[in-house]
Amino acid sequence: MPDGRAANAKATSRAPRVEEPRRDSQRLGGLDKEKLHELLSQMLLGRRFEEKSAESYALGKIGGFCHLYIGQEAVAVGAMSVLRPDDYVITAYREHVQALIKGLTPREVMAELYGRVDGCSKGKGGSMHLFSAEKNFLGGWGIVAGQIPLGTGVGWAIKYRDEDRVCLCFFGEAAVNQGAFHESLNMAALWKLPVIFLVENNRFGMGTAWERASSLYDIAQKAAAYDMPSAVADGMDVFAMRAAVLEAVDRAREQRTPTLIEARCYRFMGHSMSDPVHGVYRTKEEVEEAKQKDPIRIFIDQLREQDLLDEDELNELDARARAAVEDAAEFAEKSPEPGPEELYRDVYAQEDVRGWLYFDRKDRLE
Amino acid sequence: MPDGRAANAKATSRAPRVEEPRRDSQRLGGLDKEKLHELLSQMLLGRRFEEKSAESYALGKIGGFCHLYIGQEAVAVGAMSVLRPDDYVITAYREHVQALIKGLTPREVMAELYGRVDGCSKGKGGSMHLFSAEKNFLGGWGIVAGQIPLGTGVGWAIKYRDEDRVCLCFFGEAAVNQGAFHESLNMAALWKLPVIFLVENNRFGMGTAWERASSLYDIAQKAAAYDMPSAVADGMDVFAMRAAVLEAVDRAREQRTPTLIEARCYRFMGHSMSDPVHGVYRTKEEVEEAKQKDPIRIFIDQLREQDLLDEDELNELDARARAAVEDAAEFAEKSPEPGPEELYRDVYAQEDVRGWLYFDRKDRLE
Amino acid sequence: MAVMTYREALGQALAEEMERDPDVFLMGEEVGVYQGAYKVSKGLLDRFGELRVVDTPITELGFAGLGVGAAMVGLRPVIEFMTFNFSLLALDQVFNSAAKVRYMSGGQFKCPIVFRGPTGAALQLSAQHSQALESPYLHFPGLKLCTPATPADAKGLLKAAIRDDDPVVVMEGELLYALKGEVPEDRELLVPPGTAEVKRPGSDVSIITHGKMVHVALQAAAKLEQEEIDAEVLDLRWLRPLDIEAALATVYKTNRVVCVEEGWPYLGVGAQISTLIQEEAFDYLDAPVVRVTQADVPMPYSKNLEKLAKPSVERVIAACHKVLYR
Amino acid sequence: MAVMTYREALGQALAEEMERDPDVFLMGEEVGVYQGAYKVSKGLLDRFGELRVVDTPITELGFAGLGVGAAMVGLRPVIEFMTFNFSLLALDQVFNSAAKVRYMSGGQFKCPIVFRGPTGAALQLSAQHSQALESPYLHFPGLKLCTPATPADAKGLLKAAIRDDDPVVVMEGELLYALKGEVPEDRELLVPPGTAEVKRPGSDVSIITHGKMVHVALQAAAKLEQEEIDAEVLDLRWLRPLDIEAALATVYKTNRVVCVEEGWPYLGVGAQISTLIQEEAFDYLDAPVVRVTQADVPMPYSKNLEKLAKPSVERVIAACHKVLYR
Ligand SMILES: Cc1ncc(C[n+]2csc(CCOP(=O)(O)OP(=O)(O)O)c2C)c(N)n1
Ligand SMILES: Cc1ncc(C[n+]2csc(CCOP(=O)(O)OP(=O)(O)O)c2C)c(N)n1
Ligand SMILES: [Mg+2]
Ligand SMILES: [Mg+2]
Repeated sequence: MPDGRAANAKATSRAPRVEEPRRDSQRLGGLDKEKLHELLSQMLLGRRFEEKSAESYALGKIGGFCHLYIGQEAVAVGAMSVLRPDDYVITAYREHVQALIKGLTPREVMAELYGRVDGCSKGKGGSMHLFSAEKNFLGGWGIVAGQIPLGTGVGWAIKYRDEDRVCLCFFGEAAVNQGAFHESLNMAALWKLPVIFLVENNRFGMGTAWERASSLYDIAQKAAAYDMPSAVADGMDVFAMRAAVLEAVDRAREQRTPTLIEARCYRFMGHSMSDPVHGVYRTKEEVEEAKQKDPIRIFIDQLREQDLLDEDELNELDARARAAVEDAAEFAEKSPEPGPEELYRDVYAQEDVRGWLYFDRKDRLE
Repeated sequence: MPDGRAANAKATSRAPRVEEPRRDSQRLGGLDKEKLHELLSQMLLGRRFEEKSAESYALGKIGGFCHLYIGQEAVAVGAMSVLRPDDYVITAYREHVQALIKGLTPREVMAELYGRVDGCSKGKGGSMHLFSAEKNFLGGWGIVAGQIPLGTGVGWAIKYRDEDRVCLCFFGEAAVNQGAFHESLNMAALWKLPVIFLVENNRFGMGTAWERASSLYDIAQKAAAYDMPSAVADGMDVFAMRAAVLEAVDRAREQRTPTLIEARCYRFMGHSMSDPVHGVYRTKEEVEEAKQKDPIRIFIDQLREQDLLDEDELNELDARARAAVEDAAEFAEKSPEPGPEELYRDVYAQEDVRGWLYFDRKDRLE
Repeated sequence: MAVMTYREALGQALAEEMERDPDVFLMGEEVGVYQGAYKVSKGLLDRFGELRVVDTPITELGFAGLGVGAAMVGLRPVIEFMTFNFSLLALDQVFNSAAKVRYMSGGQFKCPIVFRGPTGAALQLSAQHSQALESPYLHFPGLKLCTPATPADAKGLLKAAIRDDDPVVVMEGELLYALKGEVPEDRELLVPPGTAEVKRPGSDVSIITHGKMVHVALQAAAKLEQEEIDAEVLDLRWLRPLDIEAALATVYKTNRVVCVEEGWPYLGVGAQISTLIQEEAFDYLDAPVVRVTQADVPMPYSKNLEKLAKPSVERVIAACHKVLYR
Repeated sequence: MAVMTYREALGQALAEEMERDPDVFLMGEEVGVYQGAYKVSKGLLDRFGELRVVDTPITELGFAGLGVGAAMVGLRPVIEFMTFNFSLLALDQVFNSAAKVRYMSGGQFKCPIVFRGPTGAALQLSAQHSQALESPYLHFPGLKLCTPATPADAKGLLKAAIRDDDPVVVMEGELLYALKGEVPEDRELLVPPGTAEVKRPGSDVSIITHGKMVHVALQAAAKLEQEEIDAEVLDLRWLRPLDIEAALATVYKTNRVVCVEEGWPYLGVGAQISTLIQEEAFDYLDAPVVRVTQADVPMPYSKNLEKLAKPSVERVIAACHKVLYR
């Protein structure tokens, strides 16, 4: 058990700002250099992938809504670092990075963003709906809080089958106000389901600051309404995330107790590609100040302080991330669009059944 | 201000049973005999009305779902005794007694149950949908928790118009698990709306005991998730109810702060007329034991102890209640059924508009 | 063949499928200790235990979504809505999760879930408790939907629904639960998707209907017989997939169609059937299709208004007369 | 006449009605500080303050219900759904409270509320964000529904909706917000319930449509003109109440009908229109009504599949050819 595991997990101050991460060597606790570099690689891959997505979006190669994760990488990387491959992850539409960490290849994710047939969802889902049955990555959902009952159901299935897996269910802080959150947490606590409810409190739901949307600032405190354990963690710090989630995962595996974790982080980009980074609902200064606490920068500094990373290694890791992303974009570019035969495929198990399943098909196939 | 006003309001023990009401003279606090007799009359009227409803239901004069309030009278009588006529009340389908206390006549309520044109809702609503615009009685709703957002909206309107009215919103404990509860309490607390959310915890939602439906026993505690004041009150004791609600009403009028109040009570009858009183989900013994704490009996004892009620007075009050109910039933019996012209009335403001509003009317009128 | 009620047939279907497949479980309000609000699940809790017969809090959105999540990872939930009226709270999870997950995931995740419970009016339950909700459910591709009218179909349809790899909505009838009928003992009794059934053959006019209204149609047909009008009653059974061949076959046979349904007229099932017939068999119609539906108003409570509002045997007969120009 | 965008016309309608009547307020996600997700409410927060332009938490069920409660006691809320897709969470309050309270209370409580926002697909927003939801809303009596296609109609319909004493659903088009057009400055510009408009007169074939599809129909009509086919385009504007006389008038004129809509086919608007025409003007039809709809599948993300799934000018032209037997 890493020493720092519960560090920060109980801080429930009403601080509106992300806390200054404490830098003590213990918080690299227990992880060897290889593992640490792997985590850094994930963060870099996530960052580079998102930068590339922004670029491709600007060029019109990606369409629709596209929500970037830049600034929040420590949350997913830290949290998911304590999972086993057979654990489930489910999340919302801001999920490129979670998908990558769960083991989807940059190629299949980028191809999905490009709407191509080699995309993880065959080009039918797009940026908001990444899925991988093989990797236990359950999406990719677009209705705010919609994934919370689903994640609870995955927890139910784990209990039903008496497995020791867990389901890590991510959602934004704005999803907390939805009824689905309340209903799910009650069921999970009542029935003791192994679900970790991980709130990414990036301070905003689109243009609405959390304090303008909730009468109570401390999200973790809401767990008390369900008699559920909870924690607050610094979402800009991989180790704090890791510690908080590890504790919850252990509890879930061993006692099937769910946990609510609030990760305090910050969204560096606009809500989606069509939303300016600052201006309407937050100032440029606020964003700039938050960016001083870039989670990747912080992580790199932590590694450096302990002599666990030198400049060459960093360059090498970053170069690899960039290369993977470039490769992904090239792959996506070359991947064909799904053929017209895909239009009516995957709606039902069968393409059609005796009688009619589709009520326009004949016309369209004429 | 009655002395006992906050009595019992903070007891948040995890006791599964209704607490033994404390009998101290202070709790008749401040109310003169006339007022006390009025409250007793309301309780007796409620009880006799429900007994008559059961009788009429058995005779097939009342149809559909019919949910009786017997055993819970102290909740509504105590709570509503601190309201002004211009305050609003909204509740669920178990609302005959609330309607009567709010000033609807036994005649119009009974006629509604009988489905007659002189019913308060013209026979269109029935037992579950009693309304009176004149008396600020807003129904009468059949979807569990559906009235909670509505009551919140009434609170919004009060604030919008800068009035000092309040909205008292009743619901059963099982409604607490609905998302609508969570969404409403957050908005009410966030925007400071003068709504009193009054949970009638009668221990069961149909056949489901509260502890089988919620991971947290103490309902009032759930208010903490919204940073909202809360209280628990003995729902078998008019004075405890009065005290808890008075405090909340004052706070709502003066500061527009909402409050969540849990009234611990017990349903003496089956969930609805088709549900046996005991057998499947609770034992006969349990019900018999609970009936020992009949709120009317308790209230009468309290009055007697203070020499505020003698046998003759009681008989007289009860005789009046019975007479009113008999009169109501006779009236209902004689009231005509709504005519066929009522079928398409009250769907829209107009009976029809240029173009078509109804898509079958012509056929039916042929 | 055993004679049993519609409720017992549903219970038998559940029990048999739960025995056959350990992944099948039943979840909903009052399905366990209370034995089901309408006693469909009577005895199942005792037989299968708390993990497979699960009483939920009143949280329709939550437990519908829970079911979908469980289905995504391989279970086969049967989610009971106490009535479909309450499912309005859960539609987001039905329409946006269950109906779309297969498509959005490019076919990776299937969602073998059943949503079941009574639809339509019982007696004097008034506006919020009397809605026949086939229409909104049918609009969304990704769902299948069936509506058993008899005990045998109740068993066969529910079993087929549970075995189906897609989300299936099974809409029952509260007033049908006590209906008795012969039910084959066959554990493999399945009414596969898209199979309608002629419940009464006839040659003069076709009454196309489903669910509870099958019985209204049969009563009307019996009365019409006295006037020497020979009505055919087609029970669609599945509304999606729809047995369009069966619908057309009866049109070809009688050239006159009356559609009967419990729900509202505007964008009701009959509107779609009528349109389909027009599209596919325009030249075979000797008269415009006539629809019999609930009055286009919220259901009133009072007994006489409710009666006026519901589709009735008399109204079906009148409609048959109309298409026969009598 | 001023030239303005559809978005500005909606904003103007809101501003004028809020000025006229202090009981009117706007509530929804991002309507205030953010100036509206699609900037419809730009400037309104500054002008009318926080009590009348209200940013909500993401709680569609909650704030829809809040609006209904406020309307019951005399306010006139305009509730914005960021898109109607999210309103699936709120349907219980729309269908069970707003649409029924007048009836259930025997006419004592009216519910003058507007639910508005964009319906239908924009570009590549995939399955959960691209739904045209007219059909489920239309099924429930108690609601009115309109779908502006032009800036002038946007103003006139929204103003009429706000002044109406019944709950009115105003379904806008995300891709229409930037559309420019002439809008009368008239503060009394009202398009009353049940008034359709012929957007292009013609004599050979009638294209009956509404909302965004009006523009697809007009483009198709322009192309058909080159083939010397003279198509009439009828914009229904109100789907409930429906201007049935206008629909019949165009049938009497051309005897050939194509229904075009953005939503799905099964129990879509076109099914109802087609049925009505069959019921009312069976003998005036020279060909079966043909419908053009979205493909009967959840909306795919990929650009080419999305294009295939949406109703298109080509498809409308083909449908016109079909009813003209060309
Ligand atoms: C039910 C629903 N309402 C509204 C939206 C539109 N919407 C998309 S994201 C979003 C903000 C969500 O914020 P949060 O949950 O904090 O997640 P974040 O975007 O910050 O990651 C909104 C309002 C939606 N997708 N679903
Ligand atoms: C949304 C919804 N789900 C289910 C029902 C069926 N139902 C009616 S009352 C009830 C129990 C409600 O219990 P509670 O809220 O405690 O109120 P009580 O009946 O005890 O007064 C249920 C499940 C309903 N009416 N609405
Ligand atoms: Mg956020
Ligand atoms: Mg209760």
